[in-house]
Amino acid sequence: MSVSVREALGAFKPAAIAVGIALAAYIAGWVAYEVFFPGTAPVQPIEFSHVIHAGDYQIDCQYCHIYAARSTTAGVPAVEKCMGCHKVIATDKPEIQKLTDYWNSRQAIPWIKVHDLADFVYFSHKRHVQAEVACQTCHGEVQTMARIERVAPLSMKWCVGCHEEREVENGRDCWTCHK
Amino acid sequence: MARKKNPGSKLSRREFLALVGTGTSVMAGAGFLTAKFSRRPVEQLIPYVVPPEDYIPGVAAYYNTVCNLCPAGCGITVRIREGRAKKIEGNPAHPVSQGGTCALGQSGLQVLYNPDRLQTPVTRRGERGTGDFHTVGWNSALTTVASHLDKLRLANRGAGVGLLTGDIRGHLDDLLIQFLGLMGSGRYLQYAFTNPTNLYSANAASFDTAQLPYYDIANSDFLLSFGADFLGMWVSPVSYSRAYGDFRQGRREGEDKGPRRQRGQLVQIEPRMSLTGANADIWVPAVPGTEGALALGIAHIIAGGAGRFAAALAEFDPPRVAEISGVEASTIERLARSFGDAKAPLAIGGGGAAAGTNGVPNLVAINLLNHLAGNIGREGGVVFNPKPAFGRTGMQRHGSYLDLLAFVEEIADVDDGVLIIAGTNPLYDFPGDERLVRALQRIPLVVGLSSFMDETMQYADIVLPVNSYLEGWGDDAPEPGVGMRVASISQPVVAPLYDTMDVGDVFIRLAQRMDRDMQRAMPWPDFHAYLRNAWRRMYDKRRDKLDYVDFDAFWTAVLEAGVWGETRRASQRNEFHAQVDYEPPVHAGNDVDYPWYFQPFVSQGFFDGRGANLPWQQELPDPMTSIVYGSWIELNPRTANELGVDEGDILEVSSPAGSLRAPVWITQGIRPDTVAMPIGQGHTSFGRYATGRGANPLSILSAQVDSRTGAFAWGATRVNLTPTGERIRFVKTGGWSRTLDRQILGPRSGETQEGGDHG
Amino acid sequence: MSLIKDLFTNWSVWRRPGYFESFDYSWGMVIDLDRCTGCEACVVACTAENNLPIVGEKRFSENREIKWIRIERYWSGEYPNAKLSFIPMLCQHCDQAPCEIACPVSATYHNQDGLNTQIYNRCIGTRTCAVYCPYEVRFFNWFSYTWDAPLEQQLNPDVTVREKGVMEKCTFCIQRIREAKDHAKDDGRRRLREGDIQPACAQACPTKAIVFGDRNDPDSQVAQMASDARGYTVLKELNTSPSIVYLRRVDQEHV
Amino acid sequence: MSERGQPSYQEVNDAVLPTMTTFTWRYWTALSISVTVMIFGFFAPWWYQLFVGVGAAGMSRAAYWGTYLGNFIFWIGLSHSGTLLSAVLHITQSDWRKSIYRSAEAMTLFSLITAAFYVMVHLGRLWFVHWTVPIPNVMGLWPNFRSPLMFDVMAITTYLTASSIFIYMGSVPDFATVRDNATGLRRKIYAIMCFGWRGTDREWHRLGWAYTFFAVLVIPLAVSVHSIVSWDFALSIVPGLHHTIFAPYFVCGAIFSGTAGIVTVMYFLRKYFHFERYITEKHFNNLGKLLLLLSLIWSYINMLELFTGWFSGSSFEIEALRFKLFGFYAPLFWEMIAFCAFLPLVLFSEKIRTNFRLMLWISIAINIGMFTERFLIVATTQPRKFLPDAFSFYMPSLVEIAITIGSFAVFTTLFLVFVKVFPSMSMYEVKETLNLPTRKGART
Amino acid sequence: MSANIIGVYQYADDLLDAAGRLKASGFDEIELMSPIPLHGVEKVLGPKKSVLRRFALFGAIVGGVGGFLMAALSAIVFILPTSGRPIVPWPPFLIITFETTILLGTLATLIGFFFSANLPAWKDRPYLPAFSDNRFGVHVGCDEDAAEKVEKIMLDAGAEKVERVKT
Repeated sequence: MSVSVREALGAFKPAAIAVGIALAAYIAGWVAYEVFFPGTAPVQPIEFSHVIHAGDYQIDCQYCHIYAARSTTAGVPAVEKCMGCHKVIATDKPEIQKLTDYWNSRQAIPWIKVHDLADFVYFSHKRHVQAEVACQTCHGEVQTMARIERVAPLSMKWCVGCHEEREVENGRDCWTCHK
Repeated sequence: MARKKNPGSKLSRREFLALVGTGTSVMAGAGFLTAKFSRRPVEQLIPYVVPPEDYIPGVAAYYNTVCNLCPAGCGITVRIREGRAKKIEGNPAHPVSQGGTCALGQSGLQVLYNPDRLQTPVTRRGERGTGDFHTVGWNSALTTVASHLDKLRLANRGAGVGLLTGDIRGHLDDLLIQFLGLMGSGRYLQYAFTNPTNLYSANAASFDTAQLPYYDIANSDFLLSFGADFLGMWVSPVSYSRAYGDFRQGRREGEDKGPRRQRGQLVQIEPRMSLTGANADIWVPAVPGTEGALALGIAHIIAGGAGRFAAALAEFDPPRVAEISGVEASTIERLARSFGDAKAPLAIGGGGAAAGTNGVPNLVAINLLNHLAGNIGREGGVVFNPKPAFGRTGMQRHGSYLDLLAFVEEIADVDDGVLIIAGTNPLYDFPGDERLVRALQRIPLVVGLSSFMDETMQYADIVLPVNSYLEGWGDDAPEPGVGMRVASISQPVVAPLYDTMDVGDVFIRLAQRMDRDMQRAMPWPDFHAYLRNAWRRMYDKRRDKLDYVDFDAFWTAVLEAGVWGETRRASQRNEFHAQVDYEPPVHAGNDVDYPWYFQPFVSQGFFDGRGANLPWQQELPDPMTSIVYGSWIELNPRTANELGVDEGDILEVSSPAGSLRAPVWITQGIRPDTVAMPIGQGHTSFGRYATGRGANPLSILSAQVDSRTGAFAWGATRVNLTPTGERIRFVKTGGWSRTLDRQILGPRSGETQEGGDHG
Repeated sequence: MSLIKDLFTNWSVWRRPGYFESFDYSWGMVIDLDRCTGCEACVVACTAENNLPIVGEKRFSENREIKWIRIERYWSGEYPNAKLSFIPMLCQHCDQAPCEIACPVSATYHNQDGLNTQIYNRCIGTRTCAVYCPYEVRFFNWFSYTWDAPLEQQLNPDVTVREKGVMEKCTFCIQRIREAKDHAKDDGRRRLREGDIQPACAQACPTKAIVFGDRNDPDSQVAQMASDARGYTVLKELNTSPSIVYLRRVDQEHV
Repeated sequence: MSERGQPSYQEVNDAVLPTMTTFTWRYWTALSISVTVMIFGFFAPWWYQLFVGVGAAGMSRAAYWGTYLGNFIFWIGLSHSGTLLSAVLHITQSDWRKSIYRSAEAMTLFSLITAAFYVMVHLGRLWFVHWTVPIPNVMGLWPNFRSPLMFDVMAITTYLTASSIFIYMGSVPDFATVRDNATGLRRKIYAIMCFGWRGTDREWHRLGWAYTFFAVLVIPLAVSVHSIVSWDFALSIVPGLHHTIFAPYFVCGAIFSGTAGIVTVMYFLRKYFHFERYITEKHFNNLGKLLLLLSLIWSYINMLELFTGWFSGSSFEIEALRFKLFGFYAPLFWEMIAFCAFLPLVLFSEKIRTNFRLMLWISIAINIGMFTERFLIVATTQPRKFLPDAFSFYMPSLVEIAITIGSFAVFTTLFLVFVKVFPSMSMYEVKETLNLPTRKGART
Repeated sequence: MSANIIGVYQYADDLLDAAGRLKASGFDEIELMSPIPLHGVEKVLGPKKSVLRRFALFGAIVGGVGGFLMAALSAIVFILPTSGRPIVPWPPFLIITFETTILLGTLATLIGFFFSANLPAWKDRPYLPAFSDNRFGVHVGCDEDAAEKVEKIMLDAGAEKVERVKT
């Protein structure tokens, strides 16, 4: 007839172990998904490489993302834009042929959005470009990315933090970024 | 084949491992899946195949065009984002709207994006009126019509072709005339329930100019309005409202005139308080149809027995007028005095005053007041418009109710006649007599051009879907004019949503499908080209006066401005020469069986009913009652007591022509001997938002017409009311309608709010 | 630690009523009831600009309509001397707004432009602000509303479509203010000019009864009109100090 | 204490312990019924509401708060006698508390939990409720501690924690007793639950102190909690809610309904667990007096509220008052007055106070009245605020009614579980009230 | 190697008597066990004082200060002005302070209880189930050689029985 708590606890050891294992397994499964299917760097319909374009050939960002300085959206280049060069350049490459197919069938390329802000967020590329914020500040070292990857958390804290250190006018007012 | 174990034995090692294994993997799977499904769904970035030239995504573009939801012809500016119309705003440069809009005009977007729009041509399959249609291609639809017309034309029987439209102005009007001319037919009639036919002819009679003058309300200081709900939806509400603002409180800072000293005073004479009545300083409830007598009574006092009209006015001394109109003699004298003393008095007649069998005499009598006040062509008075920049005036285009009946019946009488109906819906806003329907039934081929399957289209054989006014080309010379010659172009602000085309295009395409000389006569590829040509001609005429390098520059400039024309107001004086006399109104139904005057009124949200399929208008609280989604009948509290009914009780409203049911709304703003109902609801076929909602007061009106013009006298019917015992709860925003002495409408005049922290 | 230091070093700032020494702009309105005819153009304009839902007859009958600006009507007198007065009622953007303290998550607060703002995506739907609001100008999304296609193509991309369970209200068309500031920056202007901004209601008003502007700027039209003798604020006794000044309708009995 | 002479320590154990282990068919039916009602009356409608939106409830413009908050106040109120009473009586060392306080505190706990449920049910976007918790987050945002609702969050969490500790610590020695009379797994569980309690002089001494501290802390807490709940309303400027009297009004009303609740619970414990020897006329008599006192205070404050409302002469207050007294919900108002102001007056007679059955009915009536009061507070004030044009009306929807009924089932279920886990009467404290077994005592 | 002796009594006064004698004869590791809190133990075994109150006080103070800081700092870390009130207003934050004071006060007291009452009993301790029912017991820890003496004292004081327990 013992009053020891530890001894009493002993009776629940197997159960505890079982639960522990199950939990571990659950977490492992979760992590596995994040590792094998990273949400931050999805596979795109065409293996477009910024390394070649922005890196090797030093093409200016706004040569393709034409609206960045004028509008809220930076703008994904129209298929026509791509074909402007790729009618002649590297036409033999399979990825380029994919592009050509899209163009011939007048289809838009269904790129997968990497930097996806919630609908209630108002973000203006124009303001940031005109404030001479480098694209890399938010988009990471794009010119080194064979496949675009999201490096910034794009969390509110992150945005506001930057606004603070740059002392943006009304940079902390909710309505500056929410709509 | 599970191995038998003696009960209570522990798991074997293998079983244990298996258990652990499965358990673990199941949990891992669960984790995997939760991770998968807890993630935000992937969004795609769809680029353009070819980048758009005319706009930048994410940046708004603004296009000027013309609103045609009502005949006023306001200039509007439409906000476009990513090629979609987002918002309609008034065009500040346009002399009619001057930057303002009305509720209906705002809802134009829902005409464009209406879920019930007709998307392809359809042809009738079942009986007429059953609404049983099936879709066909443009090609076959046009060919059918074209070949039919061609046959008639070659057989010189083109005269049997008739064209019935609503309000079509500008060069489209010319195009249609030309088309019919080529067909060898002159049968072209415009009919709109709200068209102020009587006002035209009254002005013709008084000042022999058949037009709607420009009422310079802004600069008037005493406004006497006989039934004209010019702040509601009468004729040109936005420009009148704009003027009213200045009439009350003078020009705003920074506008062309400084603030005025004298606040304009408004007196509204009408049996049922309209929106204008609510804003009036004095609301004078006169017996419906007796406004003329009242006007003459006032004239009698002003003229003071002298002048040209002494004889005619002699008998209209206040007591007699009071007895006719039910307005106390004292009030009449008061009004007369103030009208006489005012610097710039102005009398406007319309609405109920013009909607009796004696509409024209009433309006003439009211014109007399303006004449006596000597404000014709003067600032703050009645300014007559110069001849419009192009096109015919309403009087030439529009037919009265009788004209319409005759028109349709004639076409029905010629064998294989053709009736083309565009942009009007007579079967809705027509009195409850069967003649029109019967005539329609007899016409072999009825072609409809419309965006919606409305009541009239139900009787068409072929319905061709046309562009909404935001998708198509057109031009307009506003009517009533603004005292100067202006014109505006309406341009497509968005690409057509569906496979639709302009009315003009339809006829050009028809012509192209007909024989050679028809094609030669109408050579333009499309209506846009026609319009450009027309304007090029105008440009060429005035080239020396205009400083543009060439026509294209001019054209672009007009498109950008949305309006083009003079900026100086003409002041043309017309002499008043008409015989004034009072003609008592005739009402259908005797006052024993039908004790109450029945006054339908054009509702703020739906105009003549064309707004009823716009959800925003359905959810727009009626200004006077705040009721939405339904119709009602307005009773004076005394009337309600007589009938022993309360708010929401449903009444049977019966007239000599028919009967309907409507719930009671009790209001202080109506004569006890009068009941009123809003027009606009009670559609039998007008899309999901309008169909089968409320009742249509027009359907129980007897076919009374104006004695002079044959215009539909929609204010000349009497009704009887019988409670049905049923009741409903009104759907409305308003709760209580008394302030309970709370500081809501501000301190009483004279006092100011003490310690006001403002200013 | 630095925060704690901040707390005590700037104590006077944290104790200052209303926090702001002065607003950058203090957006305000003057509504001239002598001009207002109650035509309700403003109501539809607001609906169109701010993606207000079409709630349908049933919801409407349950008092669940959403109209950021509405026309209130008050009768006085009896027939035949009955009078009807209109007053447009919208969020008064009170400087001492009863609604603001109510929110447990600061979804509504007062910003540097003197606007009483509502952050839809922060709202958790306690509806306290609406209960505290004396003007009944806060509206709750009792359901998630949808638009019959293709009506949704009209929706304004600058304004979110609110989800169920979210409180919403008049924002003085803050998306237009933002856009105007954006353009001003493009033109290298530090401040907005009179007339840069017009809320949908003021813009639509055919009688120009609604005037919008910056009350900080003494020669702005609002500032001048607000000092009119007819000026008053609704329910002044509640001491909410609204940003909207009404000009009383002149009642002229003797014509 | 009881007419049949004192029970011995042994008898106390034998009276209480079996109530935890014996499962009668009556118990099972009660449990199954309440669980069913809980699921289909409470959780199912709630789920539906989460799915379609709060519009499933009858609230609308002007009446933005409805039955949910009414219930919320009611349950918070009900929670107010248990812990508070028990604490007060502990401080004042009145022995008669000892046989009833355990179940009273349980009542506190469970009605609090039910109340907490109602906060959730009320929310428009429950899935963001964690934003009201002050924890660092990716938004870098914090709750607004200036909001009365945050007072609520803090107060209720504190109250919940404190009173659960209070009831648990009070039961530790009894858990030990259970342990010593149990076998197998059950024994092990209780061995853990009682932390290996042995009843040494040291443990007793510390527990005594700790318990006193808890009591001292809980009393002001309990008072603050309902004051804060009242401020949710009083801090608004809504006519009929914006009253300085509200805090005392609520607190007193809370204790009132709570005490009535105890009487109800006591009746059933006594009847079905056969605690006749421990729960006696004395208890009912004392509680009866308390009820009487509270009812008098309550009526007084109510009169004050009405009077000030009328005397203010402001159109707002008077309209609100008029609607409350003579409007659509007037019958409910007068029912409340009848049940809470007039009915309790019969408690002046000791005969009635000591009549168990009558006390049961009276206590139930009082709680019906109090529930009505809470409903009226939300239903009659908001629809009559400031702008007559915005006047509206509030009528609960089926969902709200279902959830209201369901919540009682939630409470009952929790309680039914409780009586099997906790000794529903504190054994050691009852023993304390008996004479200490001494040789002297034995000799005489 | 020490011994643990438990004496079981039916009567409380016997127990106290026994405790007194044991104390007198120089044993200080004495525990009394009873189903109810016994009064007058201090008289026999000398006064007890516990750190409990300090815990409570400390917890309350920490709670108070912490609560106010939480409110104040979270208000200034992201400034959202409301209703023309200061960012750090007194009345609301005092309420928060009050609540947290109580909360941490209670929790600290709880910890203090466990600490000072030396619970939970992790290892096994000398105990007999009867002590939670209707028996009183005294437990003495002493050296092997003194055990006899202890038992004698206990029996003299009227113990029903005396037991030696392990640990």
